[in-house]
Amino acid sequence: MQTIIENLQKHFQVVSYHQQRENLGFLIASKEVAVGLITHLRDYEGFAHLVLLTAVDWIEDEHFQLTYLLHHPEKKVDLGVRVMISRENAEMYSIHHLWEQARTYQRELREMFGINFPGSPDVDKPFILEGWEEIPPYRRDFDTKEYSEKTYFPRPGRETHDPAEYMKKKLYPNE
Amino acid sequence: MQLFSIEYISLVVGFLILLIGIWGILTRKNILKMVIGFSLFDTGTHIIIVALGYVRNKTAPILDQANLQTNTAQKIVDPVPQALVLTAIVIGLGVTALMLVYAMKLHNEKKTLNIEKYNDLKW
Amino acid sequence: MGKEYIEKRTVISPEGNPIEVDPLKDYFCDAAPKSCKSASGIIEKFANWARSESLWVLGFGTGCGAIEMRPLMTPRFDAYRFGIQWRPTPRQASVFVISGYLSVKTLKRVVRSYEQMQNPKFVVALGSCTINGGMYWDSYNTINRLDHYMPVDVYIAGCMPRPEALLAGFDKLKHIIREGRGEGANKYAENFDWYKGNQKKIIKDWDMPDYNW
Amino acid sequence: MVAPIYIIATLLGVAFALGLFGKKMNSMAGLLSVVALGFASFISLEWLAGFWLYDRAAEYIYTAGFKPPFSINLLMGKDEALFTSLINIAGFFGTVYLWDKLKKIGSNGYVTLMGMILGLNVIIMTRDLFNLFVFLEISSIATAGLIIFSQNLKTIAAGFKYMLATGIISGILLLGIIFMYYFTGTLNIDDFLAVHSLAVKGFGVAVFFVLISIVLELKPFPANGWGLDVYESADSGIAAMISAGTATASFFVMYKLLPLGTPQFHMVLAGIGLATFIGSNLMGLKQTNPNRLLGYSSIGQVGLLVTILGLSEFLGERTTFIAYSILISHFLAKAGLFWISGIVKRSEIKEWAVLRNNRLLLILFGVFIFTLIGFPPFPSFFGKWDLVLNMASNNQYFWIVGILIGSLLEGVYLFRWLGYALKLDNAEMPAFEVKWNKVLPIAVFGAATFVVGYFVSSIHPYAKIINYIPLAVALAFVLIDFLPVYVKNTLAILAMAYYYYYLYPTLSSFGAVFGAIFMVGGIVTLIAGYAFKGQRRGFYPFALMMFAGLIGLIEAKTTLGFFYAWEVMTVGSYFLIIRGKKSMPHALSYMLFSMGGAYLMLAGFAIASVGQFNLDMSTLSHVLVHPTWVFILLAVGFLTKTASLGLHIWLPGAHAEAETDVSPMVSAILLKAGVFGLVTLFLAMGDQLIGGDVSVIYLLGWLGAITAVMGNLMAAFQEDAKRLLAYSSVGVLGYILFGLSLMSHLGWLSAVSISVTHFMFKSLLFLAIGGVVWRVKTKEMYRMGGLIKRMPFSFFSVLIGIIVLAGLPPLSGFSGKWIFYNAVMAKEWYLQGALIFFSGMIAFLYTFRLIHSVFLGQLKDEHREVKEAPFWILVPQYMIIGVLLYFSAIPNSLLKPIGKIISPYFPTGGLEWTGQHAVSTYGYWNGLVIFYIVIAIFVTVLVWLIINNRKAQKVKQFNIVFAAERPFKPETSHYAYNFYAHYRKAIGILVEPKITGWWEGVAEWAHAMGDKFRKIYNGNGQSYLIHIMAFIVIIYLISFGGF
Amino acid sequence: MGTIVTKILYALLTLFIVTNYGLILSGVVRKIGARVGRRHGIRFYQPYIDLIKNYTFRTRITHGIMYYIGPVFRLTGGIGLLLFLPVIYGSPVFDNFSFAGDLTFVLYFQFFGVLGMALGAGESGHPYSALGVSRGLAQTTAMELPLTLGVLALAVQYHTLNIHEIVAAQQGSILHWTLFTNPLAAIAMMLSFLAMMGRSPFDVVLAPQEIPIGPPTEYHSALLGVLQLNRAIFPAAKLILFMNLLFGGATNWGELVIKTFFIYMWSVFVGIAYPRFRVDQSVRWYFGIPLLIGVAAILVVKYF
Repeated sequence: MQTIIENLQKHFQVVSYHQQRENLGFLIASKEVAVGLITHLRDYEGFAHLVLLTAVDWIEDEHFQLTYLLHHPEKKVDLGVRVMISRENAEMYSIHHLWEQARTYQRELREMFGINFPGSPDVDKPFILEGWEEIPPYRRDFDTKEYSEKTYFPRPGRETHDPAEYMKKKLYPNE
Repeated sequence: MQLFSIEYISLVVGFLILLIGIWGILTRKNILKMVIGFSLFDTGTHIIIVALGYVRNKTAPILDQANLQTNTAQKIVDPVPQALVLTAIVIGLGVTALMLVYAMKLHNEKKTLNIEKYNDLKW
Repeated sequence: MGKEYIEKRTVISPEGNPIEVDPLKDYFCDAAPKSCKSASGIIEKFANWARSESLWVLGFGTGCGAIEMRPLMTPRFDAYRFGIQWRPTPRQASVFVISGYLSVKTLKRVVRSYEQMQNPKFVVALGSCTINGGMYWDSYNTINRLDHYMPVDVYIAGCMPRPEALLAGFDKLKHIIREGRGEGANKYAENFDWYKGNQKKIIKDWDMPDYNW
Repeated sequence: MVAPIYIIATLLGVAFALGLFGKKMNSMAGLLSVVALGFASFISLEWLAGFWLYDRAAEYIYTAGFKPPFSINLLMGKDEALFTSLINIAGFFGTVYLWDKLKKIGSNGYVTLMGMILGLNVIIMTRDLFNLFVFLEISSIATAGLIIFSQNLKTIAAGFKYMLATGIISGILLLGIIFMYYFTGTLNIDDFLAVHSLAVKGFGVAVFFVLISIVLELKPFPANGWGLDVYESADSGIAAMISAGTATASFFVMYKLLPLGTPQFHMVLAGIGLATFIGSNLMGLKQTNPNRLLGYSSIGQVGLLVTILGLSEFLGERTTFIAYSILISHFLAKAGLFWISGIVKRSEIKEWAVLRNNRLLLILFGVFIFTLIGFPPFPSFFGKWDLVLNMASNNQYFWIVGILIGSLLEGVYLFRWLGYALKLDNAEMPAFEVKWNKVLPIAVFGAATFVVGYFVSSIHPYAKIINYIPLAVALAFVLIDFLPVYVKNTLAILAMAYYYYYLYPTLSSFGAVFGAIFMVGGIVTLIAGYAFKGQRRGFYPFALMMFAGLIGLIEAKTTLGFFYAWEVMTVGSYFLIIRGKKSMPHALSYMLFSMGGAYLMLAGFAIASVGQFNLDMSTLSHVLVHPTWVFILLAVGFLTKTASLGLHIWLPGAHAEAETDVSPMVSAILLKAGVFGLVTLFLAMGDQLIGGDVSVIYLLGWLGAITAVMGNLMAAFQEDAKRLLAYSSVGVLGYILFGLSLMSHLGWLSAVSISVTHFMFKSLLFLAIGGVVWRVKTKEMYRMGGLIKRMPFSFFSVLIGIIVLAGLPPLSGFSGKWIFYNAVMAKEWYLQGALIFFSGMIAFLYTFRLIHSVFLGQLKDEHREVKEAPFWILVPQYMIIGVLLYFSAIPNSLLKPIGKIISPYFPTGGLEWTGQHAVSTYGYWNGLVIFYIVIAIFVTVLVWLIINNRKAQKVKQFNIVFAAERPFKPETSHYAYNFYAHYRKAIGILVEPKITGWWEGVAEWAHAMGDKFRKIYNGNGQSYLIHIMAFIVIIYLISFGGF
Repeated sequence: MGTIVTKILYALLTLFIVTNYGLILSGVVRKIGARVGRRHGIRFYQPYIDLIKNYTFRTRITHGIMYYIGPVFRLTGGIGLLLFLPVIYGSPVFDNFSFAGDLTFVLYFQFFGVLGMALGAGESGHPYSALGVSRGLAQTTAMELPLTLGVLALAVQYHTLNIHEIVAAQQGSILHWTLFTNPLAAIAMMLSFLAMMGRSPFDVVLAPQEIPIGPPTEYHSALLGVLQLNRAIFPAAKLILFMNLLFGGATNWGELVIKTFFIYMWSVFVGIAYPRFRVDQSVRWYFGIPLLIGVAAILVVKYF
């Protein structure tokens, strides 16, 4: 693992590397080098399998964190490549040419987070939501509760409690 | 027919010339040579015709005052082959002439006389 | 976007004339459902008895509760003995079991299937999700109240209800039918505009006729 | 009578006179030549008339006041008169045709032409061998002279090769002549014939040289490369002269000198001829240049004529008739074809589609091709018939086989060419120039083919009793082809109806049944013709010709009459089939299979005629020699038409690609001709045994059963609706063959009743599907669908049609199946019977597929507004449906009369009828009661359903349960393509096109052989000379070397 | 006139008995199947309730005229087949219309309904309907071949195609049954019978309850009711046919019930024991052993 990272650092500017487990590590790459880096990992280092591509909305930092999780089938190690992209005009280069299945992840991210992947096939087609008109629902500035209450005729009489408080009250009413 | 008699020799010679002619036609590539072969072939034929009509010790079948009177038929050779050969020579001439015209025309068109070059039409 | 199949288009006939095809109008019957009068007296009673004893369930696993329906057919619970059996097509089924939460996307299919069933038809809704959204009550994509979208005859509470509860629910349904209260189809037809309005409110990409015959 | 010497005098005189003409007087010179040739033609024709009409005696013309052997003499006999007439007419019209070209060349051209015609005339008339040589040389010099006027290098090269070859050949001739003279002392042919018997040893060699050089003049295979080059490159007008004139004259010389040869040499001659005939036709397969193709054909035809001469010992007194009828056909057709080629000026036969721009030339082209191959009513038809018959009566089967194979090969390339001309795209081809002086000769020759054909048939003892009126009526429709379609259609129907009315009283027995199928069927299908607009040119003559042939089959009293009618029918149907848009290759294979079948029949009839006193059809019942072979040949001949397995590959394409109303004609009606033939054959000859113990009919029974299964299986896997129906015809015809093979009352009852119902349901289906195809413009079933909404009437037709086809009770199709089951039981052919039953099951597969994929399922967008099929296509359908329903309810109205017809031949084992109740040995069946009961149950159930199912909501095509989704497109929701995929997976191996592949292999092999053989013509003049020499040596060795 | 009326009345009587028998039989068989699977199973009269329920639907749709009359064809085929068979041997009452046609006719007539139904299903426009029909027809063709061979062997054996006479020839002793006098033909026909009944392993045509496939996909309400009626009558008629051909017929209703029940159970047993064939597999299977047995049956009766 370490040797791979050392190799990488010869070719790419790797911002930081964080070894989470013996067989799992994460590194952060900039948006521009990320695709080249992943290509390199696939073609030269043997990370043949794209495990997943997902995103996290760091609304406070005003960026999305994309995670490409790659798997090395021989060495049985996983390497996550994290890319930070801006929330404004969220856009990332597509990697569907490396792994065909990436297009599905990218369609999902496009729909749920509003991250665009120009050039990815069918990226603009609805994925799960049919005819969604609001801001993408996985963005943290989208208030699902408010939306649900507005849209889905909530049945009156429903009470909501903080589980910890509620259970405490219920189990130890005297305290 | 006796060996080494004049008609036999001329018959053999005629056949030889004929065969040479055929050999020439079949083996030479040059059109002119083929035409020459053809002429030889013709000539050989003519000699054979004459040879076949020859009767020893008789004269040409030209009827003049001298031999018109007595036993003409015994004195002259068979006149028919003679007549035939004359016609044949004329025709041979005509054919050769036409062949040469063809040869000329062919040469004018392609500037060669090699028969093998004139195989545009085949199959 | 992605809905070319319901847009009007022009095709060329064999003679070379252009023909305009309006998919929604040309491919689908656009008649509205009508409320059907029930027969009178003993005949209707007899019919209701037959309907209640022959519950043909549409085999459509809509949510996670579908997993609870399979044991019903096993020797242990054996729903057959109550005249319950599964049918593969809505045309032949009379009971629609909504087995669990419904996302908007599933709801659309459910509505279509429901409308393809023939009157009288009954809806059994399973689990808290169909009652008030259950644990997904504040989700951006899960409906809260099924009865806003189609008439529900029986709710079976639980998350998820066990097969025993299901059997009890079916028994309840039988009673309802026998008492002549299983008129959900008529209710749907009578309040068609309201139901349709609710459905259309959340199903944004509406690519079917108002009523799927 | 003008003395024949004036022919020579006129031509020679004019030729010399022309020499005096200056350059500016070309028109004058031309006119003079034409007049001279016209005068020459007049003289020879006058003589011909004299011989023919007034029985004049032949006349010798002596020159120079002496009698032979001291002078040259000429003979003007019947033959000479005929041949000089041909030569002079060819010369006359050839000059008219070549008018412009000769005018450009100037008077020299005319001189040369005169010389050539003169030479040919003398060649024919002279009785002096040397004179013959001289004029052979003169004509070949003249020919070479004509060729050299061309400015084209290729032509000149070809001319040079021609010169070389003819020079060598005439040199050898001269040698032969001089030796003959040497041995006999005379040059007169008549004298030779006199001394021939006491010939010395060397004389034989001399004669050999003379004869072989004449043979070489006739361009035998393979020593004929020089001739081909000339044919290809010379101007078409000149090639026509060579083909029609020189070849004719050379043939006559051969004819004249024939008695000189020994019987062995005659056989060698026949062998050479046959090798040439087959060889050049085989090589013709690969030709694409029209003139070279014609050259091959020309050489082949001359080869055939040489064969006939060589076989004259066998043919006896018929030699003249046979040789002349074939020669004249060849003369007219080949001249005509070369002339047409000269007008079209296309060097690829594929470009001949341009010929369609000129209707007259196209018709003439067709006429010439049919003349050449020997179809009636053209003279060569009768020639070939007599040839084969006479050879058979001498047990010369080898020659029959050879001649028929050669003819078939010739048919391949000629019909391919005709197909190209008729069908290939000619949109971008510029029209060609047509001048009257070029068309006139062709038209005259074209007309002459008919005149000569009529003449030939009128002097043939059996041909003259054939009824030519139907054919004449059909041909008369060519003249009114400009009328609109409804007029012609009405006339055609009236003609058919009148003829049926006229014929009806004379029809009896099976003739009545098949007469009804042919004539009533014809009328019914013709009604659909009203649906067509405009003129529909070229349809009615051929439709009526086909029906004329079919009628002729029934009317035929003699085997010749039968064969004549068969061929007329083939011609008519060929043109009907080729009318379809993509039917060119299918029409070709139809034609070739028909020709092959017809030749087998010809051979069969020929063998059957051996030892008979006449050609009556009844002679078939007491065939004296090889009855088994006669039976097999005729049966296979008929089976080609009924498309039995192995011979079926022409059918699907031909029937599927044909027009809407042509498909029922060819599929429902025409195929019955084969059935009629089989019926006739079986009745006349009974069963035959191969090797004493294997029954042919038993084998045919198996063939029928397997055909039924395979035909139906292949139908089940078709995507094309009409092709499906066509394959279904194959299957049903297998059924019929099987039924006939049972040779029992019930078997025949079922076969004949299926013949009748097949005519009805197949017409019905083809018309209905044709009507649909008419509207939706595609034949692929998966492109249709849901059309029941748009075409309910057509749907009902197809519904009735498939119920009858599948043999489901209560409709009349079942009667055939029921009888058939009983027949199988009686005959104890259980396994075959099971196969037939299985094939009936498979019929369900394709009938359902047909009706589902076309009418049910999803309606396509494009077809949302299609209209019901045209009214006039529906009319015959509903007429047929009416009759079908009547037969279903009252089955004995159909079965009883047929039973009565069969009874005289198979008296036992029939059905016993009580009202509509039929009883056989094994079972019973009451069609009427069943009909009533089924209808009663049906109505009851329907009423019950309607009571229970009122007020159903009508829905549209996408209102279907689609697993909670919705269909997106009709195309993706219509299950139609590869409908029986699983079935194909299970038993698809049975329907791989192995038979088609085999036939294709045969065709490819023949083409490859032709291609290989023709490589010997390498274009080198010298090689050609070597061929000639080698040919002489080999023939010499064969003739004298004892092997 | 009077005879016709009595005939019709007798026919209605037969129809009534056989319909009820068919309904009960299917219920009982399902009950037995459930018991084998250690279930309580349906009530034996459940088919009646289902039938009534289907007739009491208030709405229905139609895809067109052929769709509407498809079930009519089907039921006509079923009733017709029954009425053209002699049901009880020697009974003029339950002979019905068997005087109108013999075995050949009966064998062909069974396709009358099949074809009509297929057409009706086709008009619904549902691809699965057409798919089911295509599978069904393909399987039928294969299945018919051994059946035909068997029937022919029977006809040869008894020298008749008349069902009456075939039954008559088997009277007297159990050993006179075709099953014992001509075992090969009987085996061939009984193998074909499996596919005829449409039970596993030959039930891919309908694929009941699992995937919405097969011709009746779009049928519902009273249309389905008609089909259900046919599903009671048609198998019963086929059972009677096989009973007549192979098992000595029946001289009274009791005998008929026992025999047909056991014939039916044969297909039930096989169905429970064997999993489903794909269509191409079943086609190939029928072209294998059953076909050979059929051919052997023919050869045996012909040459021995």
